[in-house]
Amino acid sequence: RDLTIFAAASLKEPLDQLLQTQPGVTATYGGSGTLARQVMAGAPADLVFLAHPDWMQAMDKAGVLTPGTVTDLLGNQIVIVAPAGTPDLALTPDAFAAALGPDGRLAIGLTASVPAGIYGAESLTALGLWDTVKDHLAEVDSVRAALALTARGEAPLALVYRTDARVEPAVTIVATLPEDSHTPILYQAATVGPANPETTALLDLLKSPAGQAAFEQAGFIPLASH
Amino acid sequence: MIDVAVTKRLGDFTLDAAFTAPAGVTAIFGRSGSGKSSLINGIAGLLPLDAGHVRVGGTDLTRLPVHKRRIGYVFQDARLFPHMSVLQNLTYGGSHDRGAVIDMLGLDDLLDRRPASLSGGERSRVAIGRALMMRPQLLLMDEPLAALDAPRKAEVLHYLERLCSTARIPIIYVSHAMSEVARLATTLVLLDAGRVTRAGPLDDILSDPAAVPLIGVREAGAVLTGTVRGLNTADGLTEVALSAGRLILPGRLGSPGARIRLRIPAQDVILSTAKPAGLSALNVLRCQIAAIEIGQGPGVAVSLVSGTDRLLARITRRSAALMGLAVGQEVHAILKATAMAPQDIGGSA
Amino acid sequence: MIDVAVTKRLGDFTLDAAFTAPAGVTAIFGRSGSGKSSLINGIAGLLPLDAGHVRVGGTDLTRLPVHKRRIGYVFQDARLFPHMSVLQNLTYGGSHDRGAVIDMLGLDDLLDRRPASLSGGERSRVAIGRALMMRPQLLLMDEPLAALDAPRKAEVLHYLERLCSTARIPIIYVSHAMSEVARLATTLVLLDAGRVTRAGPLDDILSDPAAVPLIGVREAGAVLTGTVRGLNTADGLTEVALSAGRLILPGRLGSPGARIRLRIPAQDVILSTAKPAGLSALNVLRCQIAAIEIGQGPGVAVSLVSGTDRLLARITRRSAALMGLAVGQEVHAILKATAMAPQDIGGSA
Amino acid sequence: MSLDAAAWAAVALSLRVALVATLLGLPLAIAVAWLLARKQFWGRGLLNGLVHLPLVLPPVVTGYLLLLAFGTQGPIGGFLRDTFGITLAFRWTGAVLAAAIMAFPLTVRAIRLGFEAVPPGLEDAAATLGASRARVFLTVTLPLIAPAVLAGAVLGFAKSLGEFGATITFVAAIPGQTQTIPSAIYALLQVPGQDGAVVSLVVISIVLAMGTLALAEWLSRRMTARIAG
Amino acid sequence: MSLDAAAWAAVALSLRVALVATLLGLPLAIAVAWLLARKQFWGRGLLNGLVHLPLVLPPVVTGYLLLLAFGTQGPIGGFLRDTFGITLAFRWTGAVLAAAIMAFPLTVRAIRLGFEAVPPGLEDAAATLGASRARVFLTVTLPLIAPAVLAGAVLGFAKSLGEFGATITFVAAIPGQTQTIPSAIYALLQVPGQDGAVVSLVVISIVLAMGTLALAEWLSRRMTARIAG
Ligand SMILES: Nc1ncnc2c1ncn2[C@@H]1O[C@H](COP(=O)(O)OP(=O)(O)OP(=O)(O)O)[C@@H](O)[C@H]1O
Ligand SMILES: Nc1ncnc2c1ncn2[C@@H]1O[C@H](COP(=O)(O)OP(=O)(O)OP(=O)(O)O)[C@@H](O)[C@H]1O
Ligand code: MOO
Ligand SMILES: [Mg+2]
Ligand SMILES: [Mg+2]
Repeated sequence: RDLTIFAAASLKEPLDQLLQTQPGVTATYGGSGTLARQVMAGAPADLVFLAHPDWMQAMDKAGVLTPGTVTDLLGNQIVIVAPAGTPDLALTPDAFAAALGPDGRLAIGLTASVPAGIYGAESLTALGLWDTVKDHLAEVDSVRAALALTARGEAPLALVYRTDARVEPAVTIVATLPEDSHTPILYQAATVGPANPETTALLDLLKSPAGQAAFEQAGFIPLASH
Repeated sequence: MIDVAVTKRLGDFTLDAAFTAPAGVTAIFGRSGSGKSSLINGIAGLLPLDAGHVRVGGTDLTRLPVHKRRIGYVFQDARLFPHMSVLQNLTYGGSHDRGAVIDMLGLDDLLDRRPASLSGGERSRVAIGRALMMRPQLLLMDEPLAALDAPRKAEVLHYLERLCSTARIPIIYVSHAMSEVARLATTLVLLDAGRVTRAGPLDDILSDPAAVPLIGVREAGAVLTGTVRGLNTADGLTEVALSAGRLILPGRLGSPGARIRLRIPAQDVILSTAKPAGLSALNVLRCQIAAIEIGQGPGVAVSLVSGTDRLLARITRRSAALMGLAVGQEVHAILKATAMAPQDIGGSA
Repeated sequence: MIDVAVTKRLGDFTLDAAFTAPAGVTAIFGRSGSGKSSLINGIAGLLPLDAGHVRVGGTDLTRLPVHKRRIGYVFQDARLFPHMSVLQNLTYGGSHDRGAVIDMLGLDDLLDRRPASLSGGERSRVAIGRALMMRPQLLLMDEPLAALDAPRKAEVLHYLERLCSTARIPIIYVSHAMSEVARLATTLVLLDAGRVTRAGPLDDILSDPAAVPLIGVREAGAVLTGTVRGLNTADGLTEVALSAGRLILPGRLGSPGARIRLRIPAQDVILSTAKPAGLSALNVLRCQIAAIEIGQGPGVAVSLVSGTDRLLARITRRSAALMGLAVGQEVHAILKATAMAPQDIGGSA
Repeated sequence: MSLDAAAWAAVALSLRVALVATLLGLPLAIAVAWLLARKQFWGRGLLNGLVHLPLVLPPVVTGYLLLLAFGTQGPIGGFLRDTFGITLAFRWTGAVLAAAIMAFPLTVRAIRLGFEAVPPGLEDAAATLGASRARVFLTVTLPLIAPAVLAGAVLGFAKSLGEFGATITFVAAIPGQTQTIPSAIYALLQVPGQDGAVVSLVVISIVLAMGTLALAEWLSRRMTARIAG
Repeated sequence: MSLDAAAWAAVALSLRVALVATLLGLPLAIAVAWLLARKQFWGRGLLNGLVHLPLVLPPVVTGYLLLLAFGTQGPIGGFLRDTFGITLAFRWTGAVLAAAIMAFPLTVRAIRLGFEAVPPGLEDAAATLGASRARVFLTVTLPLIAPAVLAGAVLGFAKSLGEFGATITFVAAIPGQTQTIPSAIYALLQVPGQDGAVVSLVVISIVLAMGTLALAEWLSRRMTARIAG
């Protein structure tokens, strides 16, 4: 039987790579919220793998997940990027104000909904930077769109995941937001529907050292340990 | 038998017309804007009526939808289907008498063309052909010949006459040209400002001096029925017997014994008190003056009786005075044979 | 002075027509599909020409865009602007003679209406008014009167005559009705299958027995010019002097001294070898027979000379034989006064 | 071009979805356009609004509404499954539905303009010639509005090719099943360094669109030429 | 309704953006529709394709292309800033541009159908009456295509109200500046438990659309009535 994984779009590259060894398993990518709603509406997903725990909880409460299978798989870091060649940025209001200038913007995922935006807002608040940046945000619908704005030089700064920043040559990481300034970034997975050996095996694959290594190579922080 | 009553308000204009007519051709005559097109739209079912009825040959069509009425309609504007060839247009409603219609209307070379490239007259010929080929139970024609040249007009009129007498299809015919009307029609309906001012047998109305103002000076005249006596093939003239005399008319008008209709416009009649001699006009009828109607202008309408036939002559008031014309007097009516050209001579009624 | 040459292929049809005409009215006469509309479209600049030129009054318009030609055009289909009121339509190109035009065409009650609610005749009246109000340097009219009733037709013709003689606007007039053409036109262009078969002064062509087949039997006839001598107000008749005689005609045709044009259709002329007496016809002219043309049918065209005027009579072959007519013989031509109704009597040329 | 099998599958699927959506949507679009252009009835404004809704709402919302109604748990979706055994959610047939609905306002508008431009007298003339309403419609009205129908179909087809938000929300982007060109582009955009593949897919979209447009122009010119004679 | 100030600001902004996009886009749409309907020229097919492109491409791609061309670093964006001091990126004006471009194919198509339905002889008649090309266009052609222009404007306005993908990619979703109703809805949809607010915004969208449509129908009926007499 073919298996389908519904996964957050940011996981596409390493997950595709991992699944090359798994004929009969396909992955479908999308925004976490969209995927969660689809699964709750009966989508043919055997496993969900999202970028934020909130929607996992919502699905669990709705009873579509196999009870007790929600697993923390990966962590990530959020960083500030600027066009390549920009020097490092201190996490102080003055430094941010200077970097943004009078009408420069900080590109960021929607702070109310896109996971990177939610974590970012939380962290910037904790660091006392929120008041400096809150009127200089350019909120977009995905981390990739935020990255593109800085890569194109439209926004001097962007708040993105380390995993995204690594591969875009047009930007450079100028600051890393401390992990204790926000709730831990958690990529969780769970199987869907009644317990079933095949889906359990798939979840196990993601947890396995080989699986974790694939993601680590892409910059994620492996959290699953046997 | 056609029985029509149509009431309809259109803006400031009110159409309130009713008439009955026997089989044959009924002409609707009236000035521009008098409601002729609206009236026949009502008959066709294209104009929803405020009140009224439409009966043809005893069948009540009032409640029937347009396409079930089997009423052919030649519109004032041709309304050809632009996306169809001439042939497709022609046969859209049927293809009765296809060859004959195409021949008569000279459409042979046009069959593959699209309406957009046709001339004005070609378009109206196609529109006529289209309505004829559906072989309707009633044919409405709204100034169908206005765009046709004289020879074609004559041909179409001739065909319509045959259609009406052989196929017995009643025709309602709207026209400004009394020469067309008089040739074809048996019944005349005069329309003015949406109302019927006069309706009845054509002959009665045309030869009634009192109707001259309604019809127009140039249009008044008698319509007579005669019997073909013989044809002189050498000079191409036909002899026609009337109730009290004979006429020599140009052309082959039918085989001996055939009944034909002749229109004699009032203004083409010359009166003479003496028996004329040495004239090129071949036709002289002895008549008695039945009435003299003096109009507003310089003319006088003189109503004449010859046997059982009635004629109308229009002469100047000065001539009437000079000749001392009086009711009851015997006079000679001179008619030029050539003046009755094919167009004014109808087939049997 | 109008100088036109137009060459254009349209599908299988080739238009290749050239003519020159003096100021005044030029009539284009030809069967349906002979290329009349295409020819005047070429003159207006609406039909891009394969070759040719258009010159009006010495100015070469060939290369000018349509809107700079100042050529008024009454289209065969009215082409009113549906989104404008009648008044807006009328004044779109100018508002010269606004009151007079509205009056003449009886448009007063229609000014606020939209074209969609007009009758066929009302539409063509608006189209005529619209072209007149722009006061063009040349007026093209494509069967403008086909949808008009007789009284309105007479009024419009009268206005066009005045326009042509007082405002000196040359008119090119397409029509199937020779009575309209003869009344208005000074020049006649006969078109057949896209080619000009005859062009020249109207009088010459109409009174030429050889042109009868081209024009049609009913349409042939002479056009004479006469001088008004006096008006009898009592009986409403006008006396007109010709080169060798006088005619008594109905109506007020002008003040004494005015020159007027008279059309005398060949078929309205009766010939008599003896001097007629006791006739209602008031007009008798002494003539000499100039030529006798024997046609295909039962008719004979007799060409007559009366003073310097030329007349044409059409009589039956049988009459010609009975009367023993011969070239050079003296005869009396009888014309009915009422037969020359207003429509056939033109103003001064 | 640097495209993998999944991308080519997306191209094939997009074409199939757009084609089927356009063809299936057309009859209904003609019917609705006819109603809106010709009839006065209670609820006409509502119908008009409903038709335009997919244009006004963010596509994602339309996608959710489709999911709610046509999902296996939804009232219509459940009915279709139980009665006809048809499932739309997460199937290519669902992508067809999403595309058809998103394209619907465009198609209806174009066709409606066509209906409104039919010269009024021609249908009357056909009726006097004995043609029933159905025959008048098929032989006179429809051929006369053909250019507008074609224009509507082209708009709809183009929109169907480009539709993303409603489709991905309703049927997700399951490779080979529901992943159309736009979803494939979206997925590729999430992956760093895939710009080449994105450009390839964009170019393919453009080529498809240009081809369709050229075909439509040619057809339309033929139709007009036939009318011009 | 359970909406905060930001949501109401999004409503106001959406209206403004849609209105300005529609009005600014209209003249160009008329010009392009005229070219496509009436002229044969080299590059006509290309222009036609270009116009349809925003329909065919996923909105995100269009947004990205806009960013490349009209961003402050882009060739056109740089020129506009240096020459006229106009900045589009992150401004409501940029949202207007995105909406106008996304709506353009719809508007052009409707208007083009209008041009194609103008009875051919009327413009000729106006020319014989001495009207220059410009006058013919303004007094005859334009009034005759007014219903089609209106239909195009309505389609464009509706599309502008609903546009999401291109707008958020090009100008982000800055509350009060570039956050339109669709961006607000999108954001709310991504958060569990915000369905009430989503429904409110959707209802507002629908009300706006229905109002616009009703107004347009009324205007259109008035125009037709004027022609009918
Ligand atoms: N595009 C075309 N293709 C083929 N034939 C054409 C085309 N356009 C016109 N014709 C033909 O050219 C001829 C002349 O047309 P035109 O309209 O000039 O005639 P007309 O003399 O005005 O006739 P009518 O008196 O009937 O209006 C007609 O026979 C017509 O069928
Ligand atoms: N919707 C309308 N509103 C106002 N008046 C109208 C409307 N429709 C028609 N009329 C008027 O009704 C009258 C009759 O029109 P109809 O077309 O029947 O005339 P007609 O006798 O056929 O004239 P014609 O010989 O000029 O074709 C006209 O004066 C016309 O202006
Ligand atoms: O309506 Mo969209 O912006 O093409 O998915
Ligand atoms: Mg009429
Ligand atoms: Mg013509």
